[in-house]
Amino acid sequence: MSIKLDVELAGLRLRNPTILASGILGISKKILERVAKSGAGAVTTKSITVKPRGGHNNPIFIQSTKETFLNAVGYSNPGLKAAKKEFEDLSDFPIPVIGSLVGEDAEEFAYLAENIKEIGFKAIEIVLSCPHTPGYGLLGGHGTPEATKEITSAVRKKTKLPLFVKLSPNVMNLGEVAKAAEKAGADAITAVNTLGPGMVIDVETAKPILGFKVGGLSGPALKPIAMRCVYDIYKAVKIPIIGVGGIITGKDAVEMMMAGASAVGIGTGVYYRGMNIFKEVCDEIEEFLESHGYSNVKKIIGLAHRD
Amino acid sequence: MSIKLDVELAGLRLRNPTILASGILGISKKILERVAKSGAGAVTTKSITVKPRGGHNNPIFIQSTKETFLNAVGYSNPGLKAAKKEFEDLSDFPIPVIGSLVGEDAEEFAYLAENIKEIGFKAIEIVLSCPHTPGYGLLGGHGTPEATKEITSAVRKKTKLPLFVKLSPNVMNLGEVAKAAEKAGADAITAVNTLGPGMVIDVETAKPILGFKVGGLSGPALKPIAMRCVYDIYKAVKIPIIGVGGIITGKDAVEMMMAGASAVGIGTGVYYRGMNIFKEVCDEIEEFLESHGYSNVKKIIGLAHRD
Amino acid sequence: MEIPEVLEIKSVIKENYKTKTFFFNKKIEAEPGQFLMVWIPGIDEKPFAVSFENPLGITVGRVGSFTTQLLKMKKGDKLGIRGPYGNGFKLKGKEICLVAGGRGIIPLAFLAEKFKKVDITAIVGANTKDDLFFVKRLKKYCFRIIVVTDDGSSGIKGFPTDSLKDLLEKEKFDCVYTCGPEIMMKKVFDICENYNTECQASLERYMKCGFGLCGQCCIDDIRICKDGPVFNSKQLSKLTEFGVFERDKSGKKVYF
Amino acid sequence: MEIPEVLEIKSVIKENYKTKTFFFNKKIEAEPGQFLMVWIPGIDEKPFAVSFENPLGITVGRVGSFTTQLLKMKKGDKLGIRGPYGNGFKLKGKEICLVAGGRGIIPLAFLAEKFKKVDITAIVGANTKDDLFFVKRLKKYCFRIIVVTDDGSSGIKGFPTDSLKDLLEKEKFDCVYTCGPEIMMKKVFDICENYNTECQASLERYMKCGFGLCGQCCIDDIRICKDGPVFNSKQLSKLTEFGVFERDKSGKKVYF
Ligand SMILES: Cc1cc2nc3c(=O)[nH]c(=O)nc-3n(C[C@H](O)[C@H](O)[C@H](O)COP(=O)(O)OP(=O)(O)OC[C@H]3O[C@@H](n4cnc5c(N)ncnc54)[C@H](O)[C@@H]3O)c2cc1C
Ligand SMILES: Cc1cc2nc3c(=O)[nH]c(=O)nc-3n(C[C@H](O)[C@H](O)[C@H](O)COP(=O)(O)OP(=O)(O)OC[C@H]3O[C@@H](n4cnc5c(N)ncnc54)[C@H](O)[C@@H]3O)c2cc1C
Ligand SMILES: Cc1cc2nc3c(=O)[nH]c(=O)nc-3n(C[C@H](O)[C@H](O)[C@H](O)COP(=O)(O)O)c2cc1C
Ligand SMILES: Cc1cc2nc3c(=O)[nH]c(=O)nc-3n(C[C@H](O)[C@H](O)[C@H](O)COP(=O)(O)O)c2cc1C
Ligand code: FES
Ligand code: FES
Repeated sequence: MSIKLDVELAGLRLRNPTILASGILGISKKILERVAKSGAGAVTTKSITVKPRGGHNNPIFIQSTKETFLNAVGYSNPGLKAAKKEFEDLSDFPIPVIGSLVGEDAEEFAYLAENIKEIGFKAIEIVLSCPHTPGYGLLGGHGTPEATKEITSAVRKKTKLPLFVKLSPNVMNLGEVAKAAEKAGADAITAVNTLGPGMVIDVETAKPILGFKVGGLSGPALKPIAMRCVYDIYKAVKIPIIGVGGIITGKDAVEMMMAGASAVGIGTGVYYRGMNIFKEVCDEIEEFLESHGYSNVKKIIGLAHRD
Repeated sequence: MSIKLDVELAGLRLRNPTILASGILGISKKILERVAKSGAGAVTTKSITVKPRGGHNNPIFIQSTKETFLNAVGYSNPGLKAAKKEFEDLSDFPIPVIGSLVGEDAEEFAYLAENIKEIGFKAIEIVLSCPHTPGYGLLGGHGTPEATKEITSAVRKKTKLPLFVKLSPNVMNLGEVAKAAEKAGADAITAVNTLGPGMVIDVETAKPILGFKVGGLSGPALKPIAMRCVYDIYKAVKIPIIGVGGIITGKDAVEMMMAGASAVGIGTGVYYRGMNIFKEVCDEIEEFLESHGYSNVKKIIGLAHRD
Repeated sequence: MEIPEVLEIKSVIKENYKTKTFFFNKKIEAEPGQFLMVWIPGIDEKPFAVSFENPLGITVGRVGSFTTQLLKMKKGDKLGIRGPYGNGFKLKGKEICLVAGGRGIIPLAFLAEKFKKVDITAIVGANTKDDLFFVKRLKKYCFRIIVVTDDGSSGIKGFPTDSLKDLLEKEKFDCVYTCGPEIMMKKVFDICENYNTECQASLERYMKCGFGLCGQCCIDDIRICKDGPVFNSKQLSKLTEFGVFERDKSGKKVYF
Repeated sequence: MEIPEVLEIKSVIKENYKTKTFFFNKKIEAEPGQFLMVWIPGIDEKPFAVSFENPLGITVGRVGSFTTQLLKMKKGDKLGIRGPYGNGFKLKGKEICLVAGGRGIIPLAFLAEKFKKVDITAIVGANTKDDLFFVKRLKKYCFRIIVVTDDGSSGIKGFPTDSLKDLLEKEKFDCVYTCGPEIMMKKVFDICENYNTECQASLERYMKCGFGLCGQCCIDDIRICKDGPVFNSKQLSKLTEFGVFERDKSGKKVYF
């Protein structure tokens, strides 16, 4: 049996459902190319802001327990102008590159969307969900249905690209937030960003370890929470979902797709399995499909919602 | 050097800062006595509702990843009348027993507080934070500062016992919620209840495994989130905090106390280390204090807030 | 990992009009008396003793709604299995006696298979002839089997406890193993105490987590799921709730 | 676990007017070239090469605000250490040459200690006499040391790259190991290519996570922290950004 792994995502065709999540590695075109060679179906850039940002002091990323990491990168990135240069020519890029954008308000988001037009991004992801950067995401009040609607609408007006809205697992009424995004013109939901934030205190010095003291939680332990979020969102909206959070194995990906995801984002998994995780997860998905008599990965999407 | 482990908690004297968290084991006086023998400083009953509740269907408690469990017990308990019988005589109980109460609204909470007066509970804990029981906690809208104030005030009027309010880690503005509880007369904050909820889907059958489909997340991976919650609450209020969530080792307990907790609750840790966890954690705290030159466990409370 | 592993039912054997054994394509290692949590996906999950270990098999008797649904399962259907949980019966000496009441025979038949090298006498009690099962299975491993029915429709008319008393009048056993209705087990234990004979009983309580956390299955300060389900004479003698009451799904006491 | 372990400083040795070595009460095993992330609690965290392994020691030169604060640390103060991270220099052959520029001598002195069984020639470059350190340490393990300063205040006046060229005109080495300013390393590599000599260089980029996830330290499609920091000739020859630009804390390109 030949197993089909390609999926469709808001008009994009992905050779397989694995996507490099935003913030991991995505600093340059060249490193994203390496991730593409490692088997990803699509890649996401680090989030781009209008102005360059150095981000928080180090440590910006630590392991809080065996299965959790905390990060408070603080959206370090060289800014819109540098991003346009970095990604100016994506014509030879083998898979879709998703441009992650983050602003402080609807206006800034819209400005970014309008100004990245020259870049060959195949989709835009707007991030309304960071739990650890003042002025942005949850700390900017972006987690509510109202703010989501406002920002998504503003961006929608400025771009024809497929528009993904990235949500936070902290919000309880996630279905409503997703609905607000859908109504405002989003083409897909990315769920979820990091959780929390959390904190680790060094007991020798009684000091929080992260430079920003608190950071968003990612890694294997995030999976059960992300799973519920995707499950809830699938019930609430018709647009496709990219399930992100603790995906490490093909089995995790299968579970996430059964919850309702059309594709899965992988971030912290790169720590546990290296860059080859994309290829390995695909192989494992394929094995699962084969041994369970599915000919096509699309057949498992949302399966957990059947009675 | 002789190390002092006893702490004071809203007028209660605990021989050590470890407390059995609500919902674990606490079904009967006898099993709580065994936990006391295992070294706990105090124990909490399973949450008591007015009417008996069978709770959700099984599985009600599963391991979602190595470091996380999900539970959706659904507040199974034989109800107020049976609880009064079960705990009618606590005069010979070696350590304080905390009665956990849960109702659907302020009136029901107040009714419970008034009616458990005959029982020898040394404190009352009201739970405003369950993420997986319709009508209660977060699903009953109890997570807001307003609801917290209303319920806490109503209970305060009915009891002179030390009153603990148990909060959810899902809420972002936890400082405000804690403040609302403090203003309404709470004597301590218990932070946190389980997180999420989360979900695990069995990929063989594409079915959520928990009887209630979703459940609150506990275990080691909850610790970084609980840590941040306690840290935030310590900044916001003057009343003491019981830090709960992922405490497995003495080092975890020390970290939690440095974040601001006066005592620590232990739940899922019993899975990882058995009932002896209370004694073992105390031994480890003592070792830490001794090797770091602290003569008294109280000296580390809130240490992470010093500059 | 405390999570059900979903297995396909490989074959189903009818033991009597209300009892079936389900076999799975899996081997496990278990002590007799240990149990599994069996999940009907999307429905509920309940405890069942290990009945066979290679291939893994459970034997289910119809009681209420869950067991009724379970008994409808066919070859190819999928069930989730967690465990084995709890401790098991421990072999003591060379001459032992089993006292089974109703579906209490399930872990005891498995015990006989595991302890087959010693001399086993089995007293098998049931309400009536049609309720009997596993007698043939036991015959392979026991040198003597005494069948007892309430109505005398098979074997001796009466109660297994009477047969035990008769035996103990004449013989000595190194250990008596019992499983069945709690009232029966309590009597077995009392008789054993009278005759100064070691006893091991496998107790039942309403179970939820199965791994010692939820507290649902407590008897006195003991968790049946984790500290039991098998207890020896010394332990049984300390249990004030043994034979007195159990707790229902809510934790409410239900007196026997 | 990717989290700093907090260690007490056991002793501090002044190497020169702006360089100190800090020793900790701990042994580690590391390859020369591997590095640690060093956390000043509550302040910041930056990469430093392993300088000694038993007891663990790091050697710090003053550059900007972090190193200035680090250099103020005293015996008994506490620092957090993560690592060792990255790969290390690999021993190749029996006659090797080290080319150190400035504080590039730190991992190379550790290398000399680890590879002391082979014939080592060391070219040590510095701006001026006062900037030199570890020359004595190197003497223990090298049969020949060539000191080069920009101003001629010690040893030969000139650049280490000139000395390397002179040597390679007359002699063959199995491998040249270099660490120092990237422009110097690029020249060392080019010279080695010219003389058909294998080269290994330890590169530096702005680092944050240290374990290959954040992408901050990339050069081309390589993560210095995880795939490096040491690269051999074959790898170096593929790097289009080597000697051209690095990235600052935000990721912005800064050309050399
Ligand atoms: C350790 C142990 C091993 C067991 N082994 C077997 C076995 O091998 N074969 C077998 O047929 N049965 C076994 N049982 C009993 C079996 O679990 C019950 O018969 C079954 O749960 C009844 O469910 P129901 O919905 O059909 O009946 P219900 O109508 O729900 O209940 C009937 C009675 O079954 C008991 N029961 C119900 N739910 C539970 C529960 N979650 N845990 C414990 N008891 C419960 C109660 O006494 C209840 O009054 C075992 C029980 C325990 C505790
Ligand atoms: C693998 C590696 C090993 C190193 N080993 C040593 C060593 O053994 N001894 C030593 O003294 N120094 C070492 N360094 C350099 C050291 O990390 C920098 O000197 C230090 O970070 C400067 O910080 P600052 O705040 O004092 O200076 P700043 O004023 O912040 O920066 C001065 C320059 O230092 C570099 N730098 C600053 N921050 C970083 C960072 N996070 N990662 C990498 N480079 C940075 C940049 O080039 C910057 O322009 C090493 C660097 C790397 C990458
Ligand atoms: C180091 C790090 C940096 C991140 N930066 C961003 C970012 O810039 N923008 C964003 O949308 N998400 C960011 N995230 C969140 C991830 O994209 C992802 O949603 C989250 O980590 C959960 O997935 P995981 O468990 O697979 O890591 C970051 C995560 C990590 C670990
Ligand atoms: C099986 C289980 C049942 C619980 N039941 C209750 C409950 O009835 N009332 C309550 O306030 N908290 C309940 N909790 C939450 C715990 O008291 C505790 O807040 C949480 O599990 C986090 O701590 P831990 O990581 O140490 O388990 C329950 C937790 C578990 C695991
Ligand atoms: S069934 Fe949960 S403790 Fe025994
Ligand atoms: S420092 Fe983060 S990838 Fe290298």
